[in-house]
Amino acid sequence: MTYDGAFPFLTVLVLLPAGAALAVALVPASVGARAQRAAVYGIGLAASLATLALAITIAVRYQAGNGGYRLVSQHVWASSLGISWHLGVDGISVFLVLMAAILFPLAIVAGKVPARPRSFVAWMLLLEAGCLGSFVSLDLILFFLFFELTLVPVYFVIAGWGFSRRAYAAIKFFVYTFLGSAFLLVGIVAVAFIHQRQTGRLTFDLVALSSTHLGLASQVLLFLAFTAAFAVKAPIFPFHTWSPDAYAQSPTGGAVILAAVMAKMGTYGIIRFDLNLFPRAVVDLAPLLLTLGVVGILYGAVVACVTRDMKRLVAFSSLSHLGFVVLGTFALTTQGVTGGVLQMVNHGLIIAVLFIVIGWIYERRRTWQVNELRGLQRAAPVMAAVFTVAMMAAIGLPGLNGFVGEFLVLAGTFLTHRWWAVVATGGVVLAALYLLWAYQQAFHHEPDEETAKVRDLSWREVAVVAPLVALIVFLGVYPKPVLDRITPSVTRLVQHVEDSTGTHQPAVANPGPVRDAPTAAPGSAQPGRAR
Amino acid sequence: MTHGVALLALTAPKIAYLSILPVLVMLGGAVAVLAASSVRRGRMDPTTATVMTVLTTLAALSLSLVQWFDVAHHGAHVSIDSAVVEDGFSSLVAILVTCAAFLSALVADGWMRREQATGPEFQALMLLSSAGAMIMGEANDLIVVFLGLEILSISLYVLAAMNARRAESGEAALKYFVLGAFSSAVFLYGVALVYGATGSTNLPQIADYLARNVLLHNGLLLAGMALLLVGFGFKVAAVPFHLWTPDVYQGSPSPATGFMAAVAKAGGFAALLRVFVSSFGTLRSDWQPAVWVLAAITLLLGAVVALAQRDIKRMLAYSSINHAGFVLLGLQVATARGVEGSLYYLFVYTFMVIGSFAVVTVIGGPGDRAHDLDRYRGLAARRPWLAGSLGVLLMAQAGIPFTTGFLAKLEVISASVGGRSTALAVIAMVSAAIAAFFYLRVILLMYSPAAPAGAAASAGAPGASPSADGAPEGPDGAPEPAPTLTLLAESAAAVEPAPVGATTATAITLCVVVTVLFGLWPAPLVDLAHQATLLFR
Amino acid sequence: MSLSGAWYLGLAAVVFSIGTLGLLVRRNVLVMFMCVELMLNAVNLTFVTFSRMLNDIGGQALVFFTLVVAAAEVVVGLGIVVAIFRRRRGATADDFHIMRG
Amino acid sequence: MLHAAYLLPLLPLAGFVVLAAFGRRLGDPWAGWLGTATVAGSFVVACVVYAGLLAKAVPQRSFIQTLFTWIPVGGLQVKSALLIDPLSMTMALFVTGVSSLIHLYSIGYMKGDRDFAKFFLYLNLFVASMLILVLADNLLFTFVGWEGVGVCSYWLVSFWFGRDSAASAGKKAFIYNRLADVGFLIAVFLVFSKTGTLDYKGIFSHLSLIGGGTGTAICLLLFVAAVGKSAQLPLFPWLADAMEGPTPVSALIHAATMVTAGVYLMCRISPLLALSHDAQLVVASVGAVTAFVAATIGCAQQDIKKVLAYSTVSQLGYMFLAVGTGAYEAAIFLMVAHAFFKALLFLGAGSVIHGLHDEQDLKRMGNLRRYMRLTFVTFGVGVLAIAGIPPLSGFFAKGDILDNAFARYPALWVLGLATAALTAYYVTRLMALAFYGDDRWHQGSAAGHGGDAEPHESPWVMALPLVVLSVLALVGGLLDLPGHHPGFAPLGWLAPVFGSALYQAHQSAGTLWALGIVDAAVALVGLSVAFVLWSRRAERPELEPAVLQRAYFLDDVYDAVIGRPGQAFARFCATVIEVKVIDGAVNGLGRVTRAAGGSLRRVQTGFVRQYALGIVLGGVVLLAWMLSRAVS
Repeated sequence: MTYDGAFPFLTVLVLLPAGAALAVALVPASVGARAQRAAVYGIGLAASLATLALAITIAVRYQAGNGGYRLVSQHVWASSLGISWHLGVDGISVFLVLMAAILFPLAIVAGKVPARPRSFVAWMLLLEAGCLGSFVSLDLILFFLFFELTLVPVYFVIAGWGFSRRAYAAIKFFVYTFLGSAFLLVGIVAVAFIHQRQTGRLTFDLVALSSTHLGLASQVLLFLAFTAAFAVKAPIFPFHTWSPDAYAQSPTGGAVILAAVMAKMGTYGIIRFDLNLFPRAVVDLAPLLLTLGVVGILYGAVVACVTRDMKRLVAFSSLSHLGFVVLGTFALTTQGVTGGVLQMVNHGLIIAVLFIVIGWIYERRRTWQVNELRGLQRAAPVMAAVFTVAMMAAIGLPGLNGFVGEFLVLAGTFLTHRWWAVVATGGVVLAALYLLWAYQQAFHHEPDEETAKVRDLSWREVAVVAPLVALIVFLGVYPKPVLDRITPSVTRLVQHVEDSTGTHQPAVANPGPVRDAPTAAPGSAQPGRAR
Repeated sequence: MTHGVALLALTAPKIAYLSILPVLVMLGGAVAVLAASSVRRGRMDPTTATVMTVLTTLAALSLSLVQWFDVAHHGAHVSIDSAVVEDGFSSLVAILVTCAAFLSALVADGWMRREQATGPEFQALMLLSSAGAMIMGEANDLIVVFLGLEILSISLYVLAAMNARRAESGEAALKYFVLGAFSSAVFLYGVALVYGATGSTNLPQIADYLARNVLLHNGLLLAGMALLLVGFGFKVAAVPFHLWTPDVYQGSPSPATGFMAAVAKAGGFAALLRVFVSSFGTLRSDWQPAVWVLAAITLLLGAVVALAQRDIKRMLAYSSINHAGFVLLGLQVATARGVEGSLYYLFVYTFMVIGSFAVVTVIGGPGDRAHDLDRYRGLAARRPWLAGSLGVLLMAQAGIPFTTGFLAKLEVISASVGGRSTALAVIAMVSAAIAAFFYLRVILLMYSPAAPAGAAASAGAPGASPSADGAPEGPDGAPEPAPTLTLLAESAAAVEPAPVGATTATAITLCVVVTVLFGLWPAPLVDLAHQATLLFR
Repeated sequence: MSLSGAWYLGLAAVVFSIGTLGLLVRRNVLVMFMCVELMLNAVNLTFVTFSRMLNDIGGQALVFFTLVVAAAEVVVGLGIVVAIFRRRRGATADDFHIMRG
Repeated sequence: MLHAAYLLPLLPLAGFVVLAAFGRRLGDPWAGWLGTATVAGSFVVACVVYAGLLAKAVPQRSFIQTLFTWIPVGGLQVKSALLIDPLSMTMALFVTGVSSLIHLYSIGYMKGDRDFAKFFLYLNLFVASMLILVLADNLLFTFVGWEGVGVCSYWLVSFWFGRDSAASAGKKAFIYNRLADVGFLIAVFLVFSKTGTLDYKGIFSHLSLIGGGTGTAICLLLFVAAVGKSAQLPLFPWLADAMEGPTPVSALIHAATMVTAGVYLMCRISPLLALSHDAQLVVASVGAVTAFVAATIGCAQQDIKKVLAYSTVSQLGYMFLAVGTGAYEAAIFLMVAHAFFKALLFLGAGSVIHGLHDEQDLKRMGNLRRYMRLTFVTFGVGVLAIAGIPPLSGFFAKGDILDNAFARYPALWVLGLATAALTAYYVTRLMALAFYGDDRWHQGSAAGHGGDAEPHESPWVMALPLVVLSVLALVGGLLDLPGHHPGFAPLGWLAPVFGSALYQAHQSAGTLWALGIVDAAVALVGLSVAFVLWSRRAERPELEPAVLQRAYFLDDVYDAVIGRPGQAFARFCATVIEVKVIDGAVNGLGRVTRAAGGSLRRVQTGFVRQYALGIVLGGVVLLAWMLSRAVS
């Protein structure tokens, strides 16, 4: 682990949006509503774009190498508590950071809020700080801080700009996730103390803690404690019931971030912490989690098939898609985990587009009930095209990003847990079933007279989704630069699990040493070009 | 049984005045305030009383700090024939209590102006009971603990009754008094039994005695401990000795409630920790399970019953019970880390709770009556700053990251887990999640559309046109006005009468600042608590 | 034959219990105060007994503290009662239950 | 020359991109011309590469062109690369050729459609995907094309999405294909887990790693995918509905190219298939049975396009029969020939429909030979070709297949022969109903088309392809004269691709002649019977039983067995499990907690003496517990 980079990229990455949030909050109301709105959105956009630029720089500077942590910055924060400000990225987190950084500016401008723009933008920026922070934290408590911090802005965004049942949704979301985190906190502390008993040093540093020796029993317990929080956050079946309410009730911007970024904090947590800290338990409980993943895939899809509310439908579809991430993660093969990580990014991009478009449909028709919409494609072909691309990516059409992730996950799972993979593949069919059904209902037929008046996407709106669509296609056609950076870290992680459990993935999955050290260098400019 | 003889030789005990100086200053301040009021004609106006109190508390605070550094340099030492001890622990408690008194004085000032209350009693009593709490903090002898307890309590009984206009106030005072007197009798009986069993009321001597000989019949001692626990449990509002708390909190004048919640808990826990951890430490295996159960039910009941409250003062009372449960976590493990955690928790809780009740005082309005939760609907539109502050303080109590509240929970949780009481830690966190629900409910109320009066105002908020996107559709599909949810003032909504006085504003601001600042920059306070425990004698 | 200390302790315990019981069963606030006094005195008796048994004068000294505190308590208690009863006539402890739940 | 191969998919793709960007501005007809030009361009490229391949010596006629690494993860290294060998080039040739003709035809057919540009957009994307499908050098890259053509067919079938039926038909086609693709994916996983690679060359060099059982499994899984794509039993219902699409689409996708992808896949994995006789038997029988069943259905259809659709299914059945018998060349031969005459028939039907202003019901046609001579002639050629009348292409193609079947699975041969008769029957019926008898089109049509207007011949852009295709259908037989001369007979050169020998080769010349005569005879019988029956009368209900018209009620069966129960189950999950059980548990927990708070608060009676009691009780319990620990 090297302290490279004199410039503390990650620290700035986290603090920049937070500072911007403060700045936005301090814009006086006295300047008048219009000027205030302009100023607020100006600052918000500038800050989030600056963050994006920083994130791109990080992604470009990131050299896979042996897959260790990069751009590490470590400072004492509360010594007697053993908490340190320890940030770093590796292949697993770098693209999640990038995705989040890309989505926030879009989320801020995609759904302009009617009232009190200042609070909205401020909350969103704070949320960005929280999300980025939890993706780059290498200290468990620090991670927990950011992980919990995100609840507050989301809570306020849902409760403040949400729809009719926002209060219920907001509190349900908050308390449910808070309850999950309760176990996480106790688990974190427990790990730290077991480590302290062994080494006499109290620390919450992930790198240090992953060398802790834990008995199987304690591993299982701690694993469950950690996973409780992550399963609720992701959400993983059957801990998902907050998500349809939260997604459906929150405004576009909130829904995008909730589904695209925050959901990943759950699955990311599993990969980053469970696999690092409790390999034994992970291996032993893999069948359980795999089953939950598969059930989630099928169940989410089945329920989506009869859901008339488009936002809820997308919520269930995302339950289904996150099932793939879980599946890949607990397959514990290079392909599976890599696919899982990639799938997180893909799902983020796809679902963002879906929610943004649904938001625009609502702006135009004041509804997102599929059976109240007809023939949108005739009235708004461009919107239909955008939706179609995202939909096909979600269905897993080769050539779009969704397929690469799902294929890797399934292929990787098939190596170690054949039948789970086979059943999960069935989910692929169902995805087509409900999405095409919804599309036919809302976009096909001849439009009714209200829909006929609907205007197509404006240039501003096209500009908002264009980058996402471009990424969806790019990652589908040429995922190599991304995969080349993810794989080494994943291989390292899988290696860690295997070393500490004595298990081995099939030879075909990863014959010999990682072979991409040379290929990474030429590809290193790729993400820069990609964005 | 020979050490009793030593007492017969009448040698005046050596007195290290620095140890008791803060207490003396507080007592002196109280007397001075009373004297000042008696020498002047007519009732005394709040300003003088407040100024004197503030000066007194600041003086005591600085002296406590001096004490702190004295301890840091020369180490802890006892004084007055080891009746009181001066160590980091006691100094920190003194600092805490003086801060609480200082803040409460500011809050009380605003309250008195609004109620046109005059006279020095409020401040004087506050100073007295603070002195009591400080005594409990530095008491090194069960009897001194008892004295401190009584000085603390008796003043509080009267403080509870201070609002002569409200019947609740009187009722609260009566209940508090009857039960308080009862519990101190029980406590005293406990002291007697311990004395009987160990032959001394002096904490170090008890500790030595228990360390040196194994009791053949420890029933007496255990009974004594049980009774002491009852007495302390009453003071710190641990279930099932909490029953007085909601009524008293609700009935007392709001500033008094805040003060009570902070200082009574601080004093009670200070003595409780010292007695049980340092003196009865050797018997921990006997009392730990009991405390385990106490803590568990305290945590859960506090959180659960609070859900059902409509009156914010009652709600905060139950939440304070929940917090007491958290502090008990630190006691239960009976380790240095546990004591540290409890201390830190008490310290930061002081600011949270006084701040919260300061806001409640303001919202309570003339007569200090309006404490129904509905009063908080749409508060953010009318009083953005107040709502914001209360929001922060409640979030902190819920344990949201980057506030002291979170660190406090983390401290005690770590202590508990470190002491292998993981199950208790889990219960605590679950109770915290439950508690989060009612804190959020208040916040939601504050930030949801205002009651009809305020609704008109918030509808005029910029861009809140019902047709605009994001404007939620009501159950009937008709768009309802977007709720006013803000960090700060967004809409120039109708401002309530009775603006926040400068003093109260200062107090609230201080509380919020401390809560957030040391949440972001935990090192100082955490180390303080850490030091205090290292210097724990 | 001379009574052993245990008898005194027993007596004290009984008195203490009587006080407790009285507090529980009697409605009249003043009587309840008396019961508290009873309990305190039981404690005093205990202290004295122990100081005799332990042959330690300190115990008897403690009694003085107790007496003083008891006196102070009564003063405050009566004050409160007076303050309340100025408003309402002949109330009993059970009449005070505006606040509940 | 071979290195130009990458242009094959690239040109149509470029066309797609340009159309996506500027299609609207180009508009009618220039968008169409652009699309046609790009596809024609890739046809030229195909010819060039073909020539390049021919120039090489027989063993070296295989060449891999790597474009870029697609998915590199650990041991899984998937490249996007093109495999240029006789098989893929044959496919590429006829795909690009037929496509360019149909593009041309569409310029006329789609004239004035409001989404004219979008039509060619999809069509170009389809051609690109199809070329990727046939040229890919590994299973996964093939799958890209496989899915690409699937989604294009979805878009094109539901092209007129204003019509509910069209939208549903497109969806149905896509779903059926996805269903089958599960087999494809699982097969891919299986192959990877066994061999660690996905390129065909790699797989075939690791055949030893694939045990018999696994081999069969892989073949059958891929066959499942093929069944879906090529509309075989039991997954063929989607093809008939797919006729909702514009006729050129039916001609290109649902007759000439996409539906043959399944056959191509089976031929592509022939070395694998050769390992497993069980798999071969399954493939052959499914093919034969499908051929027969579809043919029977074809005999009773009223919609001109539906007849052709079922005939396509039937012909594809033949091809699988061939694959199953190891006669891969015969399969490819029929595929190519079929591409010619079926495209011809569809385009002819299209021109009829066009001429009759979107009338598709055979019962409302008749006597068109007077009005549409050119269509009549060309259509006739197609009919004779598919009916298998020597010396047209159909005769030779079908002949090869039946010969092999006769040699390998005699039972299936019988079935095939019966199918041949039926084929001749239903196409002739079609011919008769459309072009003979008395004109029935101006009996007021229910659909309310302008039925009374005179039928008119189509413009030259539509006529030209008809002519070209009819010529190809005529001379197509030359592609594979009995007895190969690898140098000369263009299809003979496929031999090196397919390891397994042809059973037909072991037959004596006499047998072959005999079989040939039988085929011809059967065809003539079917033809004449149909002509006698249908050229005068249009109504023979006894010959059109509902069971055939409704395609053996397969749709209803699926709906009853899968559709409705599935719906019910889903609704059960959404309304009961989700709401009552899972969310119910969550909310229930909350409700219980609050209820607990509500009841516990009642302990707080407000009576001070009860509080005291509480303290006492608490104290007593505490005391008791402490004393219980007392040693004494």
